[in-house]
Amino acid sequence: MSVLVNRETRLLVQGITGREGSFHTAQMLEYGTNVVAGVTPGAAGREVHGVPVFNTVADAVAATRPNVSIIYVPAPFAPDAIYEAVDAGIPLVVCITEGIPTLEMVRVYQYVKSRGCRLIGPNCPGLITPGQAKVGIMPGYIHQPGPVGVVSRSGTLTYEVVWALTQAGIGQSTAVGIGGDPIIGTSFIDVLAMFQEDPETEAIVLIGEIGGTDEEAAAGYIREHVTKPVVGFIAGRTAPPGKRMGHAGAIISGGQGTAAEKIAALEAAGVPVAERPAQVAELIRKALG
Amino acid sequence: MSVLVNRETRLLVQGITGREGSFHTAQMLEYGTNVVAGVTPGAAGREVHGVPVFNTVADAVAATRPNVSIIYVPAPFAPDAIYEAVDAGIPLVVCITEGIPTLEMVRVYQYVKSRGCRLIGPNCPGLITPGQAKVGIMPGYIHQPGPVGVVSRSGTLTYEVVWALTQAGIGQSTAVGIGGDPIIGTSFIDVLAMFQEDPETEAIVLIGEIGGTDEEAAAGYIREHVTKPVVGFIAGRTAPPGKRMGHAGAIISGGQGTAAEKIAALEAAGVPVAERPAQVAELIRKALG
Amino acid sequence: MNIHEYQAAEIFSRYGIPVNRGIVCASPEEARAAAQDFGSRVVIKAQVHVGGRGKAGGIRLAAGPDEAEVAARQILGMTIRGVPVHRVLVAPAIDIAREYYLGVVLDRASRRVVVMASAAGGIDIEEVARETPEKIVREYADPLLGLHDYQARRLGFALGLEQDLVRPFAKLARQLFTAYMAVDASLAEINPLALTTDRSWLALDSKIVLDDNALFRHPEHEALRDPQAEDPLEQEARAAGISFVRLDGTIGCVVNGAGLSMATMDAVKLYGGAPANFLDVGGGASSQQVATALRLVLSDPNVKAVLINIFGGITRGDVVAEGLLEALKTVDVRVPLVIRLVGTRQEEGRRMLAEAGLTVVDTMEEAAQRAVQAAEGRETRA
Amino acid sequence: MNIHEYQAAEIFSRYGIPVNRGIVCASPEEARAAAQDFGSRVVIKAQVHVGGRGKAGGIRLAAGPDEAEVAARQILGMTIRGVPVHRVLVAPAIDIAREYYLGVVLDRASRRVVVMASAAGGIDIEEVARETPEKIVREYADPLLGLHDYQARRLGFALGLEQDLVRPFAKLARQLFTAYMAVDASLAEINPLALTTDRSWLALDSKIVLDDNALFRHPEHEALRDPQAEDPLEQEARAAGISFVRLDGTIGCVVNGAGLSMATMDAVKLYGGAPANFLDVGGGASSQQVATALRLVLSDPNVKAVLINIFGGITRGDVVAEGLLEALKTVDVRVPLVIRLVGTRQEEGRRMLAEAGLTVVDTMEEAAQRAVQAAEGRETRA
Repeated sequence: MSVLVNRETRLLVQGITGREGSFHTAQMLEYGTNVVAGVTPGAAGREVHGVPVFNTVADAVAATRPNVSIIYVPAPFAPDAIYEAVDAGIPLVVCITEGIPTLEMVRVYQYVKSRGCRLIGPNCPGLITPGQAKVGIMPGYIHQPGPVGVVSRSGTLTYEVVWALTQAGIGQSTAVGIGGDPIIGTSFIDVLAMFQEDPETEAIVLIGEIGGTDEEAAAGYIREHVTKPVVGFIAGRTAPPGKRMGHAGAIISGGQGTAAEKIAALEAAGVPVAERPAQVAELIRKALG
Repeated sequence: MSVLVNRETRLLVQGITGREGSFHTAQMLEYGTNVVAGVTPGAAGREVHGVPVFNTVADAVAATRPNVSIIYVPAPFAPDAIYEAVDAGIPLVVCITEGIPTLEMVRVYQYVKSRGCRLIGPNCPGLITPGQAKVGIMPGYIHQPGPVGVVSRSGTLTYEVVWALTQAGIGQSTAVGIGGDPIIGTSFIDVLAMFQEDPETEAIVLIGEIGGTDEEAAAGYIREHVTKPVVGFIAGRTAPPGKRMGHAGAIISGGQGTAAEKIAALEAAGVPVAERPAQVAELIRKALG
Repeated sequence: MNIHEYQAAEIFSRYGIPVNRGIVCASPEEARAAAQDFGSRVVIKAQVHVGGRGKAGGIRLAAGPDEAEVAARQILGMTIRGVPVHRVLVAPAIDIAREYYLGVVLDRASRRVVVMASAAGGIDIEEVARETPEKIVREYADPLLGLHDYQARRLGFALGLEQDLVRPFAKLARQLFTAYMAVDASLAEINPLALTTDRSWLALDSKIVLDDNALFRHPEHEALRDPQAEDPLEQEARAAGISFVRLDGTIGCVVNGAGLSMATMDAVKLYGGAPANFLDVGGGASSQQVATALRLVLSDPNVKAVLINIFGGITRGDVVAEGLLEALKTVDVRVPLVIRLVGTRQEEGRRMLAEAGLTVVDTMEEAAQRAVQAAEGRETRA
Repeated sequence: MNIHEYQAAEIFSRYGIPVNRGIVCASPEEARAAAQDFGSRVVIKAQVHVGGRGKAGGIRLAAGPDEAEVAARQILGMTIRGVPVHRVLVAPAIDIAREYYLGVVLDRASRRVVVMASAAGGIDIEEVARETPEKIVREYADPLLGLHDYQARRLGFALGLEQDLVRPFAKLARQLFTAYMAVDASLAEINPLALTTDRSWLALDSKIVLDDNALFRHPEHEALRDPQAEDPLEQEARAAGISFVRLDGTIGCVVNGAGLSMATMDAVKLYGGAPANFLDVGGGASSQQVATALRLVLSDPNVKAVLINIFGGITRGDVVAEGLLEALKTVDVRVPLVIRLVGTRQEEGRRMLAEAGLTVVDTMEEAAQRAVQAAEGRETRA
């Protein structure tokens, strides 16, 4: 089962002829992802690692019927790429791009939602269902199939946790990087709901960080709706307020978004929160019994 | 039964302290319409013909639970009044105002639709269910309850036709003026569908005019979906192309929107089209057998 | 509201659209001087608010100042579809590789703004739409977000443009869309849009129609109005808040309501007459407005009879009658007058009019028939 | 990006917001002259990018030029929350009837922009939000249509303003919202917003924080940056495309990824140390970037040990090691270095580093522990 991506995934790569797009297309193909098409305006007729390139998403959809799109397009053009994918009817859009203006995302978020599509990201590593489909920029080999769903606002920190799980012999159903921006298309709650529904997911890892109140909202959701064991990790216990810690969304502002609050909320919802990434594996092992 | 408004209608009047708003509130009350509240920013606490006035639609909704709003607000402020009504959750908004910029209505139309509300107008006389509720500016006494649904893009021309029906002893279930602007919230088709569903409506009068292709679309809809007899009237057989005939929407442009085309489309759908307003009553009598 | 080509070009250029800027000339001498300035072949174009000026001979090419003067003199002496030419635009002739069409217009059926493009540029786009609709490509702008960049590019791809032309074309489409929205247009059109021999884009003809309903929020647009290009009666009507369109019949119409006004015109035609105008006095129908309306209608020398058709509506019949009588005091009615008055207190109103010696009839049909007869001289003023 | 009060006031005033315009002064003498110009009581305010300047004594009232000079001298000699004051704003003192708060900010939870107002103006709004949240009224702007007029009015009604004040207040709220959207702010705030004794509105303090992600489309905002107000190391890092935040510990951190960087800092703390910085070298982690990062971290004299934590990810371990070795050639490493390297080809990478005599550890936890020990002098560079 898994969630969002799997063997049925037919992937479109927007920005496929760019440096990043081309490199990761190769990586995703190597992992076994079914990359069916790419789009770069003006590059129709070319091939990138054997994948046909189209001028427009509409053309790519007509010719290859993708059901997921991944976007490697620079920030100034990424919102347009999202609109193009959504307007072409692609139900799941993954935006890797970092640095999209926040007020642009206010519009994009509303638009995508109104069309009934799902956006993952932006500023995220993508998602992977180990052994089936890698739709992102994470290193594939650190993952292994298994019962743990991972959802995270971070990139390399997710790899760290996944790697700890894998090294402890614990595989993952799907690992979803939801992104580090203040406004992201898919929240913890959305993914928690999917993991709760997914019969192959037996436990869930939630990796949060300072900024915003999404972890608190997730804690509330877990208390009400999630019966599977959840283990948390929150980065940024030592982060000072008012300073952006790399991610546009990782900032304690207006007295909100501290790690302490988030940890307290999760623990109050019965979610053990690891102090170190490696401890996540220990807690998950305990949870899985 | 009837459609859209009836004895259950609880009406809010936006712009109630204005000249038009106040005058027509009195007229609607006199007809027996249940006017529960009015809104004029800054006029809270006042009463207009015994109707309590509020500063905001939200306040009016909280206090009086209206289910229909009618807007008598000058064109520059009318879109905002529509947004306010829709955001306050009022399911049916009737906008009498003439002269709203067309591109403003492009936005309003989309917004109202996305919120699942219904807008009648703008630039319309409103609607009436004879003997139950008058939500508009039409003279009440020319109507009488009966089996004929009337839908029209016009104002006084509708009165003319309704008067002809009433004088011929044929009453109306509901008469809906959908408005004379290029973009209106409710189309012929929407109202045709309601009349087709309404058990009290036995025949339908459709009053169109030059401009646009809504009559042609209505003809197509009638052919497919309307089993009740429909009689048509189209104003503007003698109108020259390229000239706006009063209504912003009544203009033959780009070779489209002539009366001849509309009449042909309706007749092809089996709808007899009257040559004179009074003839509508004769054709309806024939249709009702 | 129609504006002239040169005004539209000025607006387009404000939004970054490359236009073939010319010089507006009101005399052959000015045209000669303009041609001299450009020092090249020039094109001389009539500035009128009607289409089809090309076919009518309102566009001429001139090799130099002498030819420009001659051409301008001819065009300035023309009347195109009844509209006299008061100004010409003199612009450099351009070396064109291909001609395209690019336009933005409201699509009423979808309630959206549509951007249309065609490789069949330079000719009547309505004809293209009728005869070979597949030659027009369209993108519907999002009502709230506008025209997406990808849509603008898609237009270029759909036209089959070479790769290097797609982005500049898309930029142009976005600029035209932006201009359309910013000025509250109901039409913005570049036809032809030239691809020049040096592979750049240039608007050779610019057209904008402004949304009358939006003029209130663009007071600067009032300055674009050309009084010479408008019917003086229509101008006067607008100033009085009356909708008026002059036609070429003999029966003047004064009606309240646009739909009823059209229906009244149609009834006149149905009974063998010809309406002299469309006229909607509006909702209030005050005595002053009725008076103005009557004066407007009567100032047309073709008018042989006047038909007044008022459906009182909320307005009471006696008030309307009062207004009419008031109006008649100030207007010299030189032709037969047929009045039809219905509405609240119609009896009182009719009695007042009858007492003043005016013909009042029951139905619109009867009124139309009487007016037609009156215009034919078969009946005189009651 | 933070900008100064006087810059924010200038932006606000461009959008029609009435602001209490002052004069920016860099010396007591300039402040005296400014006070002289105004010829009234003046207020002298420190221009620093930190909050709480009022409580810190950074805002003073002066009755005339003499007092202004004295006050300015004192403020210009201050350091507020570690930030030295280089400029003051001298503005006329205003006769205030009441003080309000008006702000626009992104509400992350609803993914919308929210306009907030409060009658409890002039004081710390975060405190109001915590202690008496009912004193703040909010309107959430439509993501696509913006703040509706009715919402702006509703704010005024909800504040309990007298009828005649509601419309002017609503206008101000719309203007602030427009300014917020136009400059791509993440915060725009007027606090206090004064209702003057003559019943007009005036922004007494203006604050704008700009969205860093949107700076690329506002090149004009670069000029608003105050190099004096920023940590020079953070400036250098930004120029190199590195995310860097200086902290006050002793263990320098060089990490790839923001989340991992924070987790690394947390691990350092967990094992009894204190991080000297947050540092994310970014995705590429080229040798040049690693070198710059190392240099940045080492230029902090407090740093007693450096912890490098790289999760290779797509980047191969051997490439990272090569980059590190390359970087070490150009950087003088004066403190112990602890390296943790994982990822594709980690074995090759580690071998290369070990051969160069560098300590390479397996896990992040071990690396943090080692770094803490090294900073305490319990272990030297391998």
